[in-house]
Amino acid sequence: MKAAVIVFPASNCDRDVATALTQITGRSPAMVWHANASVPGDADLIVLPGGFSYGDYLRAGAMAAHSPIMQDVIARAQKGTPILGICNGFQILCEAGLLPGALIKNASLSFVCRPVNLTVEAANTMFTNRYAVGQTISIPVAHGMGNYVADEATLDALEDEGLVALRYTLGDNPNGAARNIAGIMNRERTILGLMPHPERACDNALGSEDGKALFMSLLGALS
Amino acid sequence: MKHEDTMRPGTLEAAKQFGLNEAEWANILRLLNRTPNMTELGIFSVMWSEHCSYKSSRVHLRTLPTSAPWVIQGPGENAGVIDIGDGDAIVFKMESHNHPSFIEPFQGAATGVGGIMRDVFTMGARPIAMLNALRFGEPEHPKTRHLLAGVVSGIGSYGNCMGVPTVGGEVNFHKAYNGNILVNAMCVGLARADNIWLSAAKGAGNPVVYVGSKTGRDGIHGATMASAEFSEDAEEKRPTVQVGDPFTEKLLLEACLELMATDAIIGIQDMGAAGLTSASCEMAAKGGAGIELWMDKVPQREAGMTAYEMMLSESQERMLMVLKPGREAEAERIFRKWELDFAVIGITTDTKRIVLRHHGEDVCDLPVNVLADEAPVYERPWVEPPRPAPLSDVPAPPSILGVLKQLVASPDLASRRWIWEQYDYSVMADTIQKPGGDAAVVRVHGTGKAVALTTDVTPRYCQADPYLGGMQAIAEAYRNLSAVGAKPLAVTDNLNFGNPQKPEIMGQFALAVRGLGEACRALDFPIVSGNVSLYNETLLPNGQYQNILPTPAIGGVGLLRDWRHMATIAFKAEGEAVILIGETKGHLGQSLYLREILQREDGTPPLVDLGSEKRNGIFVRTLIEAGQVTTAHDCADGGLLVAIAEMAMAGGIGAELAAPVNGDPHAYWFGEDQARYVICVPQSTAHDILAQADAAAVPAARIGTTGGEMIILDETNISIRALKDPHEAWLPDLMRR
Amino acid sequence: MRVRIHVTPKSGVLDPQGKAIGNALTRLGFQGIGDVRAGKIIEVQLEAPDADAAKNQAKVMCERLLANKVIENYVIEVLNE
Amino acid sequence: MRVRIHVTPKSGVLDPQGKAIGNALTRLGFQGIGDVRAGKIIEVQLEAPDADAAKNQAKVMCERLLANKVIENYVIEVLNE
Ligand SMILES: Nc1ncnc2c1ncn2[C@@H]1O[C@H](COP(=O)(O)OP(=O)(O)O)[C@@H](O)[C@H]1O
Ligand SMILES: [Mg+2]
Repeated sequence: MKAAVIVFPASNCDRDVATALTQITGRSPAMVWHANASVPGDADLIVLPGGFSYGDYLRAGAMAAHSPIMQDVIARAQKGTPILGICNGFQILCEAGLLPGALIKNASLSFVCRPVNLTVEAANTMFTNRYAVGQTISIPVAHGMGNYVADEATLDALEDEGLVALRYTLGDNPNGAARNIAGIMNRERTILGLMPHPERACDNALGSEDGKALFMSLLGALS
Repeated sequence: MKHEDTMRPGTLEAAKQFGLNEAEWANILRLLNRTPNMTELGIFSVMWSEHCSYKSSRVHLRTLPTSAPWVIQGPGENAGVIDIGDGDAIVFKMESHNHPSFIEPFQGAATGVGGIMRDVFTMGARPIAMLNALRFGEPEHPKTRHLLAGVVSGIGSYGNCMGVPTVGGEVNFHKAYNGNILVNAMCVGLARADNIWLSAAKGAGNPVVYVGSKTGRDGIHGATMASAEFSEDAEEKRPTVQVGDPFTEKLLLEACLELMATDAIIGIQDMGAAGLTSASCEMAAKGGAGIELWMDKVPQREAGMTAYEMMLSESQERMLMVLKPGREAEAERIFRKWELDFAVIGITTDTKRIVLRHHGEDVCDLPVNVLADEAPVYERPWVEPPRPAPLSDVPAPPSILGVLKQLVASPDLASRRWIWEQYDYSVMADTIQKPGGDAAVVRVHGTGKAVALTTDVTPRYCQADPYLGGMQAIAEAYRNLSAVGAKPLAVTDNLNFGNPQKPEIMGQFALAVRGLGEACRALDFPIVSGNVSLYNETLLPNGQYQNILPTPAIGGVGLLRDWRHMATIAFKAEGEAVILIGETKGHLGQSLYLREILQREDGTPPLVDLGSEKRNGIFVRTLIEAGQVTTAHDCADGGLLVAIAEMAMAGGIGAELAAPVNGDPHAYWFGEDQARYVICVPQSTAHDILAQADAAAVPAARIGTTGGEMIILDETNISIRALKDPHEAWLPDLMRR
Repeated sequence: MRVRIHVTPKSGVLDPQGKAIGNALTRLGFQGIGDVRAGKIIEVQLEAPDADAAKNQAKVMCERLLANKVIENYVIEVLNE
Repeated sequence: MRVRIHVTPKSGVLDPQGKAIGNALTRLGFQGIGDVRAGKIIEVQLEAPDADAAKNQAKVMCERLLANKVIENYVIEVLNE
């Protein structure tokens, strides 16, 4: 499995996710600057990392969604290359139209950093096959704009088609997201966007290893 | 000021408006042997301000210990540097942004964070942790909530965007800060010991390069404002507030580190307070060089700026560098890639003068040494502040556990979760002790080592006895580091005091510094960087001045050789022996028990026995290093029972405690004697640990056993829940009001 | 030519900021505060031969970047000609 | 009664958001983009007998909460009467 991590101006979890990928897959990912025209051809996973691309100015992810590299990311998405968007990466995926809906300011209006409990809703995907449906996992969030919104029809469609991958466990929704949504997929289940940071939960010294299974799922599915 | 006006000769009146006094003005005339023009006078006013020249504090700061075998760089550069082995170095410093944060809490605090980060990455270090030491007025004061909310979100917005975890700090509330809050931010960076960058501009004919954001008219005279006391018209000074742009700073960080991987740089310096003026003067002074600046080339945000404005602007996110000749293109490529401004704005010379050329005219021509080395130094008169009377009788409370419940929900002891959950403390994926413990612990990425970080000072002790208070601040930092198992290595300080022209305030300063120095010497804990903030006083409507409590905030850094051997404060298992290390006399003077329960702020603060601090600290750390102890907490504010309650709340496990055989129970449980720790060990090793303590001449006693969901004290008990609910609720409730 | 663009949350879309402002105003003692909406205003200096061209250009900007049509509406105003 | 309040950064005050938007528009290929300023727009439904009273009330709201006078200016518009 060969991952490519896209680095946008003011991405700041690019190194963290690279560390996790290296540790779990045994291969260090390619770090790809956003101004490049294309993702390396041999990449079989594209990761959009967390951070504050363009300072989160205007709307989180809005400007990064128009970065030169995104044309190729969108083209690769259409060809089925798996894409993982974490936090700011999720926001970029929504802004780029690769996932439905939008992420707006947390209901509290404050940034929130803490571990949250998530319920795994879909396990028959390349991102989550090492989890069990209904399993509760603990992964930290750290964001100011993680409040997922979409119109009712879109939300219903996501639910009906089983595209909600992760939900905040009842009572543990840190941002007001509609229907406690923490992570969603596209129809083909090749793209996952999620607000929590699995790369910060791959090491018991940090408080949790519950994020590891996500990367291991991908490793299993892609190699 | 229009261009013509900046070229007019300066006057005594103008000098006074810029914050210089008559003698200083006379001195300028004598040293130059001519009258400076207004641009030159502006530059003098900045370089000779308290903020840049340390004119009131320097004679005292000189007495502080600053060296140790592991110190690579002591005070004098942008930040201090210590060696942590294997070629790794830690670069750190603390700095205040008190006045700007009072005027505009969000931007003031945010730009404070940005400024201290630049100090650290200027030296070639990647910031890996931030801390903040905050003091606000009374919780009920009408401004407090607004200021607290703004400061916290400002700190968070800047640090979070930078992707640097904010891992610790401290917060106090006291009426002395009603009109003058304190916002001290500390940045800790990681560098290679052989890749530290300094600020000296050496050689002649080398390009002087400006990078970062454009220069605007913001914050002109910010440095002189930082050195002027507050009055009711503080609000009039509002336009001097600057707006931070963490996005640009993040790019600047990455671009600087990328350039620092080459050898193109000769010297580099951030433009902080006093911007281009102090950056260029200090670089020239340190390198023994002259600098000629071409002001037309300075990237400008607004049209028609004068050289005076550009030199005094405090626009953020800017750096000045001297490059090796011929390396400009290489450097420019890097900064353009990161979408930053880059301009060659001058050249180093061998004249030892600062020359500014604007529109074809020399608008300033001053000798560097006069600006830098001839700045005034004052031995301000000082008197010892009156000593508090010894404590009179302290009545016993009806219920010890009732007091405990009240204390854990009091302003200075309540949980700070509402604050630190707004900070990204987990980014970089190396924070192995997050806020809430004695010290934060952050791994040195990819190694078995970790650094422990803490900020400490107890202003009420300093007010009662600045000398003891200074010692105690160092001792507490030492203790907090030892309690997680780290070897305390070095300190940064942020000395926040009132008006140094008042002998009593100067006395607080002199004595506190003496106390700091003595403690640092005794504990092998040198001070490698710091910052002084004076004139923290408010003119009250009744014509009186309110000075802040003397607040020498200490930032301590320690090292864990193996982070797998670390202690945290949480009780970890049922049935463990609770052991108290250190001697308990029941000192209640200046305690929180007195202040919160009896509404009294009197008595002398606790004595600090540096020998015991060292012995007990080494003993606890050695046990942790050896893997014999994983639960430890120092006793500080609130005393022994508060420390135990904090351990119980953190672990969700209670304890059964035995009361002392003799002495007053309330003095025993709430006294604030120093040099104490609570540790927990399995029953099976308790006896051995007590024997080890005995052999090391460290007082140690078994005082209880962990277990259950209650704290049980003789015939009384309280559930952890009954403590934790109010402990956690106090701050969110305050902020919701 | 200068255009001013108002970007506001679509009705029906959650507006946490507007809601928080409304609550804060009520807490400050203002009576009878009803619906509060918070949006953005973006002023852009651009080159265009006339107001219509400016408006068209601004429209393209909104569609491509300045507004997110999933959650926002926009209104364009040309400030001077 | 409904008022609309425009809050914009004072001239001379750095507007990082405006700057970033301007750069992004240029990167997207728009030519001749000059100064860009980003601000807030807040619409408040309030109770007032007439437009003047509404405006006065909004003014107090701005001074107390909605605008940060240190770095921002505000303009009030009454939408209907
Ligand atoms: N402003 C702050 N930012 C982040 N963490 C904070 C802040 N204030 C307090 N904390 C954290 O809360 C905990 C308790 O603080 P404090 O009571 O000052 O600790 P101690 O008494 O051990 O010095 C510490 O872990 C500290 O780092
Ligand atoms: Mg402590």
